[in-house]
Amino acid sequence: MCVVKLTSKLPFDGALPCDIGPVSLVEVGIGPMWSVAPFAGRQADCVTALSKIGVIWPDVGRCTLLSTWFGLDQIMVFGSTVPDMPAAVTDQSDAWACIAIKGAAIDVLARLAPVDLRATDDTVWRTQVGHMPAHITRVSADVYEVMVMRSMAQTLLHDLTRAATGIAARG
Amino acid sequence: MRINCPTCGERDRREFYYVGDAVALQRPAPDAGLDAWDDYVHLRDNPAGQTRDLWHHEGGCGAWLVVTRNTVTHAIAKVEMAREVAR
Amino acid sequence: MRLRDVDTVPFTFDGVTYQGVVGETLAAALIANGVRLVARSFKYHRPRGIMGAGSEEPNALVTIGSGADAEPNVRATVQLVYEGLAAFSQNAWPSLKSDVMAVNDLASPFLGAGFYYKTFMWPKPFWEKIYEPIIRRAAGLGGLSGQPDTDVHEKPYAFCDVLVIGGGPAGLMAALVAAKSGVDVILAEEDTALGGRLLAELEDIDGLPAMDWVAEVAADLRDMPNVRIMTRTTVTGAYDQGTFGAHERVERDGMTSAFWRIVAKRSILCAGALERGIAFPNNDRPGIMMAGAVRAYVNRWGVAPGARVAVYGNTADVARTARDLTVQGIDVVAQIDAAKGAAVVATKGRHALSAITVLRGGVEEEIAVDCLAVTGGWNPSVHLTCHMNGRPVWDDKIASFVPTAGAIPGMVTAGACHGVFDTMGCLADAAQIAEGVVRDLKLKPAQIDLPDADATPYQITPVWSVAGKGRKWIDFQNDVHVKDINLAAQEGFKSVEHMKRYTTQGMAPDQGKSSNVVALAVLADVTGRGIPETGTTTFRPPYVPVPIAAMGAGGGGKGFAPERFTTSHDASVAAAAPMIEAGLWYRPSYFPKTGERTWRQSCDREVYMVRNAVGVCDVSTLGKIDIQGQDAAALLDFVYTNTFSSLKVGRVRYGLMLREDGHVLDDGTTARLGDDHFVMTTTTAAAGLVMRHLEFVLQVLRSDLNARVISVTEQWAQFAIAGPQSRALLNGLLDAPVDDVPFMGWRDVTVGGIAGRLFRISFSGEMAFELAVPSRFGASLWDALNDAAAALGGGAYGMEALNVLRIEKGFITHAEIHGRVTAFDIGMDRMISRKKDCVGQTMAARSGLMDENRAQLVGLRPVGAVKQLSAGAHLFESGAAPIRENGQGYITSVGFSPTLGSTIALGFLDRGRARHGEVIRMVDHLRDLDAQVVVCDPVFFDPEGDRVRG
Amino acid sequence: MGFSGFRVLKEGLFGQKGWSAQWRDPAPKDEYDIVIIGGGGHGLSTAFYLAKEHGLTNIAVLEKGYLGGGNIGRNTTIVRANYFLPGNSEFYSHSLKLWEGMEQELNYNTMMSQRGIINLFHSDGQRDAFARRGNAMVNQGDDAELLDVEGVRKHLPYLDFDNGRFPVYGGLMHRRGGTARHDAVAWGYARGADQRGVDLIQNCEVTGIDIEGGTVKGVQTTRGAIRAKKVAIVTAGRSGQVAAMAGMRLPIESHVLQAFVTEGLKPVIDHVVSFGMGHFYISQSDKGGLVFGGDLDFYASYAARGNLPMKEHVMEAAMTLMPVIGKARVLRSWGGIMDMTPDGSPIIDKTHIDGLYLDCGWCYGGFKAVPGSGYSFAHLLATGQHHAPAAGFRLDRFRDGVGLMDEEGTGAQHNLH
Repeated sequence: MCVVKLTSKLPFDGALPCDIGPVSLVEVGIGPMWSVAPFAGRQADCVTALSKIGVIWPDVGRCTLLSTWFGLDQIMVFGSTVPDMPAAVTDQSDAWACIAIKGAAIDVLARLAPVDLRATDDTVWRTQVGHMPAHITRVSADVYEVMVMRSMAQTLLHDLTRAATGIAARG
Repeated sequence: MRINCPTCGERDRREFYYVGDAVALQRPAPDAGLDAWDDYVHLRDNPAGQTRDLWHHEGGCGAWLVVTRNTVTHAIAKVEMAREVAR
Repeated sequence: MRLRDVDTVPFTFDGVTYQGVVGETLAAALIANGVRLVARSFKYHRPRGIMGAGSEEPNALVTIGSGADAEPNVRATVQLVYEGLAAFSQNAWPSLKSDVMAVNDLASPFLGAGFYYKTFMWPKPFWEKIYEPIIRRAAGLGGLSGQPDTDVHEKPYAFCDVLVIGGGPAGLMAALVAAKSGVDVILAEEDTALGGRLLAELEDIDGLPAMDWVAEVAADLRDMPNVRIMTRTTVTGAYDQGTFGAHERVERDGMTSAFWRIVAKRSILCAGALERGIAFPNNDRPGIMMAGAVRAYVNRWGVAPGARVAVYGNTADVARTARDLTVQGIDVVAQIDAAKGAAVVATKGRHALSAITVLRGGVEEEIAVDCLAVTGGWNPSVHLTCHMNGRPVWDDKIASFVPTAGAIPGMVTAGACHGVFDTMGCLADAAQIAEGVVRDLKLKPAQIDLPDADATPYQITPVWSVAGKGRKWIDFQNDVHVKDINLAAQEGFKSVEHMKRYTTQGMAPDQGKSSNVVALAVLADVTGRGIPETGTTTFRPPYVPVPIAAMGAGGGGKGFAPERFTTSHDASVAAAAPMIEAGLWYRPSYFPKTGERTWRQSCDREVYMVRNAVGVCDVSTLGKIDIQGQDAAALLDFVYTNTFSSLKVGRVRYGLMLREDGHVLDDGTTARLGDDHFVMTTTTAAAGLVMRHLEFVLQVLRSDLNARVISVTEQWAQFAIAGPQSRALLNGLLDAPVDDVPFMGWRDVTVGGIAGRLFRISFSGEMAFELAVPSRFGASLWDALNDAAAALGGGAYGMEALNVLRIEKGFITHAEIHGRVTAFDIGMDRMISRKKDCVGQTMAARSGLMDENRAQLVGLRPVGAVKQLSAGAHLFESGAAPIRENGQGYITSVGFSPTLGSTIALGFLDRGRARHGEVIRMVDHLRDLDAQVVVCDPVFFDPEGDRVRG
Repeated sequence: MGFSGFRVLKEGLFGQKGWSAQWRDPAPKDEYDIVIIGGGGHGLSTAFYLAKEHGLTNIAVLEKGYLGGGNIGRNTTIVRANYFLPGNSEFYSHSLKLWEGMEQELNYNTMMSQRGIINLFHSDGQRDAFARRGNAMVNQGDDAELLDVEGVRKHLPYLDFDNGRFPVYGGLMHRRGGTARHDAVAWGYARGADQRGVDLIQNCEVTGIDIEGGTVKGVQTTRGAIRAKKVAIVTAGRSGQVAAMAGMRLPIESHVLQAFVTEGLKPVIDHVVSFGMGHFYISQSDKGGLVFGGDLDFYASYAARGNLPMKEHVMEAAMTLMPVIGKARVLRSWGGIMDMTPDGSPIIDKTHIDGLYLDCGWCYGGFKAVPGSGYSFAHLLATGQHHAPAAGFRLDRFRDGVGLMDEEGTGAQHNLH
């Protein structure tokens, strides 16, 4: 029996970071990430279960240090394990690709996402970036993170680069 | 066109998928007979005015919505979560 | 002639070098250089000059630049001059001065409105061959370069509380009130500068030049963080729920435009008004201009449109224009007051106006002039208020149309577009309107002291057309004159829409901005109706024409749709596999080996390899949906025709899904991971559709079911390992042997310590597995699988081989389940369980969907001299003529089976299941194939399924 | 009074004084043999063929606005016979033949221009589907050719063959397809019907349908009651409302389809071209405007106007397929109301009410059907028998599932066809 050694590869695998004019794009390693979708009527139990390991249940459209709202009845929890709870839980660690946009982040995303990005820090959106389903997080006024499906990582880079190039061209 | 998703707030039409009349909420029993099923699958009131239709916030939170909307003016009177209407 | 000392740069028009001022409009620069003739009209190729000073310009359309970047139909009145600007006239050959197509003008008596509907019908073939090509070449204005657009276009979104459209006095005041009240404001202005009409008028505000006030307010606004001023931005369309389209022209290197999607809670339209002309004989000669434009050229741009100018019109603007010209020392030779019955009844000058004939008090007088400034009054810019089907209403006081209140939800109008024409009135109106908007947004309006401005009331005596010999042009762009409208009415085209369509009035690039009201008035007159009952045609978006490249920004090249790459993509490319689009994904077609010259050689080898050794294939593109919950099994029972609640944990089952109308939606396998936990696979093409369908079922049809679904497609890299050596390969690769995994079973496995899942399923008919690991290990596992396969005499196989393998087994794809197919057609109607309800069950039982005569899935093999079969060919009885009446079916999939040494095909044939063994005819007219084929079972290979069970 | 080049010359010399109204403006009579509700392309052609083919002239066409004010004057003017399901094939084939003789038949230049249609495909699977369609067209006796990528390049050298997201694999060429001048078609049929004695009554809105004992007796209108032996509903996007006056629910949902035209340009596109991987089709009018469109806005609507997302999608498709038209400026966009059926194919049939007939459900393919629909509907109205090429357009096919004609294969969701 041969022993195979599998090596891991990040979605952007060396293509990042890069700078375009005032914009910097940096890959964000997602790490272990779990989708948690409480079964009908059981969200309170899930909130309690997660709180025991120090994870705060995010409000709709918000994120916390170890969790982020991800859609109807669905959040993502970051961390190596999740407790047993009455919820559908799946491993999503490898399903998404994430880029942090730094510098003119709002201007970049205003060219790609049809949402009003005027918001407080830790606001998140499920929306589209270009033609892709996406999850956007406002980290700070100048830093936004965008997640798209892993297979679309190259297109995210393409779209962000194009948007940043347009901004850079305006001077 | 913008739709006020009860979960996400007001969002651009491009985030939503449209399926048609909210007739789907009244799915007939399997043995309801061909006329009832023909009604359900094919026939439509198709009003020039207020209608209720089903949209999916596919590019957002994933909720299916019942939208009360005017087909002449495109004014939207009400947006509800389909599963709450279905209950 | 220039009225001021300025620094200039060279630019060219039709190859002649002139001097212009950077930032002024091309029209101003041409006027400064005494260029009068700038264009030829659309139909009659009449010589035309500059008429206006804004985006509504009907005449002065030019091409900017040459080569790939040539841009046709640019209004000289909005194009800014820069050093080296090269502009060219259009629609003239060989030159603007001597345009041979001007012969059309001589033939004009025969070319009246709608003449082409009455002729060019004989002989019949002449239309496409002779008449139409001539007409097409003569028509059109500018030409495209034939090269791809290389400019940069952006398409951003913007959000605000209040969008103020127009930066004239009303817009500035509205923006100021709103901004000072604390709301987020976007002020969009089409011009390069704020000020609107004030840019062009000699007026004072608070005792100082009006532009001083403009500068002060603009500075104020710029200082506020809640204000965004967008100049050079035309709001082009008003859409539902406060959405607007706006086109911004950014004139910097490598950047030309942005198409904005602006969302506003409220909007204030301060779009001003457009001046209209008067239809008098030969009113189209170069040098005849709108009076407001003449003032703009003189006051704003400091250029003189003529040396001897006459002014003609029916409002106080006649005197105002004369005054402004006189101030600049320009000779005003006549003021012709149309309100008092005076009229211009003739004009002279072929390429430039040289004289006019004025009729006053019954006396005609010819006056030598080189410019005639004309005003017929002002039309409020109601256009945007009509974009949602609003109809403007006639206002007798200003003899024009004003917006209907509430025509665009959330929009109010202020200033000239609201029918208020004096500056003081505009400021007061805008302040009041803006205060209302602020209150509407539940805020307290800031109090702004109104400055003191011109308050001369607007008075007008409507004058539409005057008597006299010669054509009185109304729509300059489409060459429509008074007689055309009269002829339309005479021929029964009396409704305003009929008149428009018959004469083409209002259908040219200016959308009738300069002609609609006059045309209506003329139509009302000839039909004996009033203007209000004659009605208007509809203004449609965009307000000004928008380049396709701007609204389509980002769509060019690869930007049209996302590209999806599997984790094995780079390795496949490195192996020289041609990558083909499969939906949004890219998948390898085949993996060529040294010495293989055609794709068929590679494909045949790969098929042989899978049948005899082992092949590996990336199947990550198939949809994978995780389903959990106490009702997970019930959900599956409801969406699949067959039963899943009876599936045992550790096992996998094939399922068929229907649409509610009873036709097949998709198929795939679903594994039971636990009592309340399943993972479903879908086809690549239907992954998104099935996900939406499951959510639909859970949220709409069966909200009683307690289950959750989520896509895990992207989490897993999944590879098929197929062939008699597949188990050996896995036993050598995985951390534990897999001998105990039964056909249609699955196990948790580890690969080099990495947790994965192994499914024993087969799409090739061989013993086969699918191994899934988290995607980050996909690339690495793919390499390992290739190495392991190579050691066993196998390797990677692509889509071509996969297709042949599945055809040999009669497995269907969306080539077969193409949306019109029922479970009955593919022989799976027994998979529709009658013990439970499922989507599509009832409608699938309709008589038409279960008819024995329907086309049914069959296999086909060539039996005659022609061995080639083709997908898309139709089937007929042997010896029957290949015509529609004899059609009995068609071929969906074709492949060459190296296993059977024959081309084989799947197809649908009327009553096909009862016709196995029959020889029929296949005809593909398009590929010139006519073959004898025998009908057989769709499973060509290993019908007992021994191999798959090992 | 006939139209001819000679008369155009003569009238030109005499100040155009001799032209008379192209149709009368009659007041409605109390009673007609047949009342046609709807003065659009299909209603007018129905009236024309009733008069011409069946000698029936005691007919009124009731139009609530102006003749040809609906979809006939709002479409992208494409004429073709490139369907592949039996039932559609023979109908559109017949309709195309009528197009080919239309100008002579109507003595009206409708500018039918058989410049050829090329439907592009972008994968092997699409090629096979188009081959199947093309073979059906040839089986029917119409023309079709399968072009490979080089064949496409010869005709359409301006496409982006190198950088597009979905490379061009080839195209299905239909040489007899093309375009026509939409308004002229309405006017030509109107003039022809009027000349044969049909009353064309504008500004006459039907407000009720009189039915007694299961038999239609006439209609109520804004210009009074009109008795009729037969009533024909030909009201496209408004079919649902009109049928509701007779107590019927139809298998129709009305949707908005947008269309676009650019400023006039010198000739650049000589064919009708359609993109296979997004919704986009384009041709250039004789006046030089690029006329193009895409898919429905997808939501039910009677607004006859659309929103930005579909506009942007259409323009983005244009940019990936033919970036050479990037600098062309869109002059005007508008919308029509499409009567979408569950299988995307139309309805020409009797109803369960004696004397009440239905011609609707043309989805967004009604323009090319104008002559064929009028011809077949006239046949049904006059003889009580289905005209063979239109015999498949039964109203009850949805209920029983027999003879569904779902060319797109998208199923019974009205907006997906």
